[in-house]
Amino acid sequence: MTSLSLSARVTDRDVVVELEVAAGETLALLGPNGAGKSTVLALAAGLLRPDDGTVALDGRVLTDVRDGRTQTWVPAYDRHVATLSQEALLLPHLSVRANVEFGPRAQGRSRREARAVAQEWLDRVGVADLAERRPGSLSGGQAQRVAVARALAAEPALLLLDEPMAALDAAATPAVRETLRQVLAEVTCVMVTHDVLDAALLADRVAVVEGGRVVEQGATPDVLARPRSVFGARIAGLNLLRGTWRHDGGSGELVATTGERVHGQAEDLTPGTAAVAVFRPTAVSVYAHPVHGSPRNTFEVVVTSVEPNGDLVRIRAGHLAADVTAQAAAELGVRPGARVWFSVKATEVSLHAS
Amino acid sequence: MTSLSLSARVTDRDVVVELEVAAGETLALLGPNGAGKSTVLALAAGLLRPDDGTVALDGRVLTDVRDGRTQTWVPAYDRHVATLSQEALLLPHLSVRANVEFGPRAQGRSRREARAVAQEWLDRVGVADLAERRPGSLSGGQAQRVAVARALAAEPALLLLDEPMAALDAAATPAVRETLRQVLAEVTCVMVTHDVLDAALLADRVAVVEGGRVVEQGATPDVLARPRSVFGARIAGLNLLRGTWRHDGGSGELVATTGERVHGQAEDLTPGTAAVAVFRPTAVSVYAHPVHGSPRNTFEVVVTSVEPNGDLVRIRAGHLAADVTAQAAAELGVRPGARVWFSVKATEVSLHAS
Amino acid sequence: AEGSTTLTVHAAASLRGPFEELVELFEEEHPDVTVRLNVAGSADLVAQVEEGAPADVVATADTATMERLAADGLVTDPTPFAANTLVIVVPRGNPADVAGLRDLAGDVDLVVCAPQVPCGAAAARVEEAAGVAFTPVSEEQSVTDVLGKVRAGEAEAGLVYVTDALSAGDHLEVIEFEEASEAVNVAPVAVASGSERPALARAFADLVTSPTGERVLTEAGFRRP
Amino acid sequence: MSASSPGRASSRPDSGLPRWVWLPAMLGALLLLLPLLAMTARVDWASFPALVTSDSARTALALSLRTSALSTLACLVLGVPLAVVLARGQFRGRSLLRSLVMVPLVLPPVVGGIALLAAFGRRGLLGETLEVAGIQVAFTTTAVVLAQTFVALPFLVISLEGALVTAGTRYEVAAAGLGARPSTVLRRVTLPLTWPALASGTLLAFARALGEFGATITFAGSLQGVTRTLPLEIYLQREVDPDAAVALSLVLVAVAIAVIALTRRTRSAL
Amino acid sequence: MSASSPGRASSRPDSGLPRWVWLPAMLGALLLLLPLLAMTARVDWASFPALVTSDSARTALALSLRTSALSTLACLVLGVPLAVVLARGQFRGRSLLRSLVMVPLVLPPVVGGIALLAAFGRRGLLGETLEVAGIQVAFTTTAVVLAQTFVALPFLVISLEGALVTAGTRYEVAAAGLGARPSTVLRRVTLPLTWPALASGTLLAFARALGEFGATITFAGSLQGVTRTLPLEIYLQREVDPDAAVALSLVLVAVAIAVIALTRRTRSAL
Ligand SMILES: Nc1ncnc2c1ncn2[C@@H]1O[C@H](COP(=O)(O)OP(=O)(O)OP(=O)(O)O)[C@@H](O)[C@H]1O
Ligand SMILES: Nc1ncnc2c1ncn2[C@@H]1O[C@H](COP(=O)(O)OP(=O)(O)OP(=O)(O)O)[C@@H](O)[C@H]1O
Ligand code: MOO
Ligand SMILES: [Mg+2]
Ligand SMILES: [Mg+2]
Repeated sequence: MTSLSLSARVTDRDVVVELEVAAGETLALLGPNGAGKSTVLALAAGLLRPDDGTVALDGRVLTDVRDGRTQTWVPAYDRHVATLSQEALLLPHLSVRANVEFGPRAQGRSRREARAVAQEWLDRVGVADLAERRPGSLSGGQAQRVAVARALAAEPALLLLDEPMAALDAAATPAVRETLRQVLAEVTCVMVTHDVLDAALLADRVAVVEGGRVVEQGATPDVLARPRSVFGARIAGLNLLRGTWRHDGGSGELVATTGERVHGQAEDLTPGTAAVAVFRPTAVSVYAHPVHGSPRNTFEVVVTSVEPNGDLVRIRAGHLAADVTAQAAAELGVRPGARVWFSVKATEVSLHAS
Repeated sequence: MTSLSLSARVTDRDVVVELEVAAGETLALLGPNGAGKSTVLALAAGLLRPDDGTVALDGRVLTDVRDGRTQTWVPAYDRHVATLSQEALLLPHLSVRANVEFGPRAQGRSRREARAVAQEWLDRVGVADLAERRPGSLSGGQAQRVAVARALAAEPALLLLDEPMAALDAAATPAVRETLRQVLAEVTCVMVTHDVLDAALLADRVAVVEGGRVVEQGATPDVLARPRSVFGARIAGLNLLRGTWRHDGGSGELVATTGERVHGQAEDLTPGTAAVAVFRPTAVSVYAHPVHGSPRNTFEVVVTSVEPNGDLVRIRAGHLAADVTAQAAAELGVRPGARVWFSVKATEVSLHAS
Repeated sequence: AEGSTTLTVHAAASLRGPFEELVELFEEEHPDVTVRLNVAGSADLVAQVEEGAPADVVATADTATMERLAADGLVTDPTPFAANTLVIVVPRGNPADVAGLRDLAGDVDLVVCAPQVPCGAAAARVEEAAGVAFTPVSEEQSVTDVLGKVRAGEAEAGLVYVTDALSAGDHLEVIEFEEASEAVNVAPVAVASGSERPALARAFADLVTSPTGERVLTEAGFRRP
Repeated sequence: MSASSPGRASSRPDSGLPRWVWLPAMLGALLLLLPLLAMTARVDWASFPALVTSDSARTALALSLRTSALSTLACLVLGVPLAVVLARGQFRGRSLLRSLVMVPLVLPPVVGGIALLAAFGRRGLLGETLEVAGIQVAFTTTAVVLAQTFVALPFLVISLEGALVTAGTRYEVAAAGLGARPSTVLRRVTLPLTWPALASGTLLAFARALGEFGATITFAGSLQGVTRTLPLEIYLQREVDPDAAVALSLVLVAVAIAVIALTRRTRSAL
Repeated sequence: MSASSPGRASSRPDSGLPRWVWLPAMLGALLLLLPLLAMTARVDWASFPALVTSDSARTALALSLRTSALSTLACLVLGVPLAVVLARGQFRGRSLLRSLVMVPLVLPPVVGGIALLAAFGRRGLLGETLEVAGIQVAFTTTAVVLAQTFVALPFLVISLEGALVTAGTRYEVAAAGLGARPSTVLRRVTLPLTWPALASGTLLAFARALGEFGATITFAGSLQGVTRTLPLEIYLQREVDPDAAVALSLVLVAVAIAVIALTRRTRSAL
């Protein structure tokens, strides 16, 4: 059930990509500056014509260029693809509210309906108090939040996000991220991000782009936990545990399919539903003996590999990894086959529904 | 030895601020979206005339408006103030190299000198391979890096940075941050950032802006470690330890003025120089007994206070703090006066010169 | 008052003054008729009638232009009704001390009409008759332009129709000269072939050539043809 | 867009002007203003009211205003779509069309009149067709409107097309992504965004129509109350009463200034 | 700027055009093109070469090209500073000055000629001053250049000023922050950034100067080789040989189209 399928070559940017996104799925594009991430979005949005390639959305061919000759070219307005880029691009002559109402109105919904939809999104993104302002009098971050509300109110068939949270303040980011997470569960989405946490929390799959090529792609846990690409390895290597959320008594825990019980910073999770726990290997402490202290999560594991990772040492134990300094690794004397305890604080673990 | 002194009221944005920045100092402005951070920069750059207020740089009055009447107004070109905003604003008709050469050339330096300065900055920011390109053919992050090089090559008396790293990829951020850190040591700078780590690593002092007012300001360690403002508390509360960098044998350590020895992720530090160690309270594990494991840093402390912090509990012990879940706090039974061991992995500690 | 019948009269720009008066007289005599007067340079008039402008009566400033219409069969029976002669005009104060035609050949900023337009053709004839050679600083498009330059003091002398000189009033000084009689421009009036009210058109043409018409034209400086 | 543009005019960010530019700038302004001033100085103010309120002057002014209003309307109806097509359409020969459409702007108006006669005159290209249809164009008020539209249309097209190109398609593309059909984009995004240029283009077209002389006299003739607009009246008055001509010219200058000032007001209001 | 504008023309992002705009757009184009076409159809091609290469025609064309080139130069020297001052200067009366400077654009050229006479004529405002200085303007080629500059200058100013306003001051402010003095900003930032508008403004001014008729005949007179430019020659030819007039008009149209096409080329090259 592929929703977006894109395969294109743009010669003068040295970009050759092939991507598929299933319906309702969110694909995160990671990669260094100039890798070609924005180029992929432009190709999907119909802002850039490839030298060769096709783009299809929900089975409908949007772009088809063969050997430089355009066979099919659906203009941007007919693609139902909304782009949210680093520039907010709010219509300067309309109020914030009218900007958010624009999508529903343009799609023929009544004034009343449009107003209701707009109000809902303004509330969810936390800018309802700015509704009557003109875009020109907003701060950078305020404008970006309104742009988020506007894109979501339009209910596009495909949502393209180009670093949508770069301009948000640190305190607002979690709220907006949570809003996006809820929305993205329903919509097909390609998201460019520089924040691996966004990828981990929002994306079902991740593609790493480097030098105009997709060097790696796969399910988010796989790519982030075991990146095979250079760039992936530099920024990712997260621990991800999938399982079911249980709530007995006090604080609830995730029971991983692999058996671990994980405590963490949970969002509103419903007991019994599927969930994922994410934490960085650098947050994992390694002990030669079991310890008791504040860390909620202690896993008894057998070391499968010890390998250098930058100036640290990555200790792998099955599907879990811990990064420690070379000194610590030496002192602990870990080697494959050793039994150790991995410990991670609940405050370092993010939990979310999957 | 005040370099920048700014005191202004902008009525229609409800901004009333007063700030001083010493020569060579870097002030970080933190605050939620729409707080007035960009407004402060615009006032200093001469892009916005206050309804009332003065701006002086190195003793020279740049703006002086009293009761709406302008007494002094030095135009932007005569302020020696370079602004680096979220928009790169590279001159589109010049090559990347010519853009970076622009400042030195405009200030009358020879073609040869300008070229050398430009080359140096292009190298330091990591965009030397783009030197002959036109800005129009750069990706968002590439353009932003060139803008950094251009601003620094101009050697302004005051540097204003408005979220300069928002568009950088995660892998490039540390390198650019390090470059900025070296530069900022010499130049007077006001920097807007949403990343508390940038503030911790780059700024000497921090001001928190909320609702158009400076609600808190002071030395970075003080503000970040013990924020008194609502916004500050939500994003900061870092542990900061000042001391001297020592390097004996393997990996070096910071000997804090308060006695602790701290291992961490060190940049190029010279033994014997002053340094700061920064780590988040959520990264600190708390134990009722001494433990031995991968964490390099264990501090034996006496709890001074236990207070709720969001849905966590913050355990303070003198100048150090640890955030743990309520459950963990309950199990440990910490209360003021208790002796506990704070443990933090070296991978979670940033070390930098101060 | 707007009459039920409209008569369209085309007249050369130099005839505007007297023709407006004649139109008024005609409308008094024919209360149910409204006369529309189209005034433009003779060449424009000819072009417009050739292009099918509605026309009942046409009056041009010289016979040559009228002949172009007659040759195309667009008018019938052109009748001369007035004559116009050239005079010298100088700005008030006569800065170049022009006394007569001979002085124009000297070091005087003279403007005349270009030989292609009627008043220029007349000037050329005068030049020949008097045996002098003008060295004009400009050969203007129309009498109006000559008058304008002299009035503005830009030129020190000009050759124009006496009627135009009169209408310019006391902004100019007028100097008459003998050879003027060698270059009389005769203005003809004719009924347009395409007229839908030939009788009425004839009546207007007759008014122009009648003693009343002659009186009005003489007041404006024209002479009998 | 947003945070970079400070709100108050007094605080418009600027990078300063080199001193020396003032000299040639003021010379240029002088070259343009001195003639208008000198002309004003020539007016005989005592007789001014009488001159400009004469029957023929009032008729001419009324006709001028009426025809200019009509041709401005025609310019809007034809010119806005034409500008949009030239700026946004993608078709072969677009840049040739763009050049051709600008020609009347630089054509001596009399030549324009000749060309209009060649097209719409009785013996013109469309003359017979029109005649069969019972439509007489030349030498009617319609001809005046046609002539004015011919010379004024490029003013509107050039203003709007330039603004459309400069404004770019970023906002339009954003709106399209939100599901707006092309007509919606045009109505709710393109035109509002280029409103200042549209307003100034419209008013320039109006002013140009108001001042039109050469094409009118050649193509429409000079019939009082039918085709004799104010500029034609001025031209004719010059023959008999140059003072009246100057006085009337001043009226035209005043109307032109009023119109342009209005443009600027409208433009800066946005 | 950077990432949002795809590099190739064929991939210009667009939001589509409503179908209906094509009808009025094509009507508008027709209104402008039909007359030119009809005029071309009238030309007697057999005699065309002889007509347009007659001595008087060649002299007039040469004079026209020479004077237009000179007045375009004058427009550049005076108009660029004027546009910069109007767009960037901050002084009282700026918007009034801006309106006044546009007046010649909408003035019937004959009225412009009257005004020029009032200012620079021998008895005009500056007449005596000039005469004392030994400068004779009337009936010289200088007068032609003056008249052409008067009518063409606003074209350059309006093009450039509009582009300056649209371009905004963001880049200039950035350059100033890097320490660039105002002259440097003007030379290295402002003018390069508005180069397309400057080029098209210059060439519009050239074309307008080339077509100038009314002000020239009123102010400068008409003497072969000295002041009789091509448009004057056309008007004069019409009195005796309308065919020649049409043929010469066509030459003028051809030069105008060439000039405008050149503008477009230059503009799109950037
Ligand atoms: N308009 C353009 N014309 C030509 N080349 C371009 C253009 N825009 C980008 N490029 C080049 O294409 C490559 C891919 O650029 P792209 O904008 O897709 O990068 P990105 O992955 O989005 O980077 P960033 O993280 O910096 O935004 C880069 O080498 C860039 O320099
Ligand atoms: N041009 C403007 N005109 C009027 N009000 C403005 C303008 N720009 C910003 N404001 C308002 O002034 C206040 C401060 O805005 P400012 O841009 O300084 O915020 P900021 O702290 O930079 O926010 P962000 O983190 O979102 O960039 C906000 O309430 C904003 O809505
Ligand atoms: O108006 Mo005339 O017919 O040139 O003297
Ligand atoms: Mg990008
Ligand atoms: Mg801001």
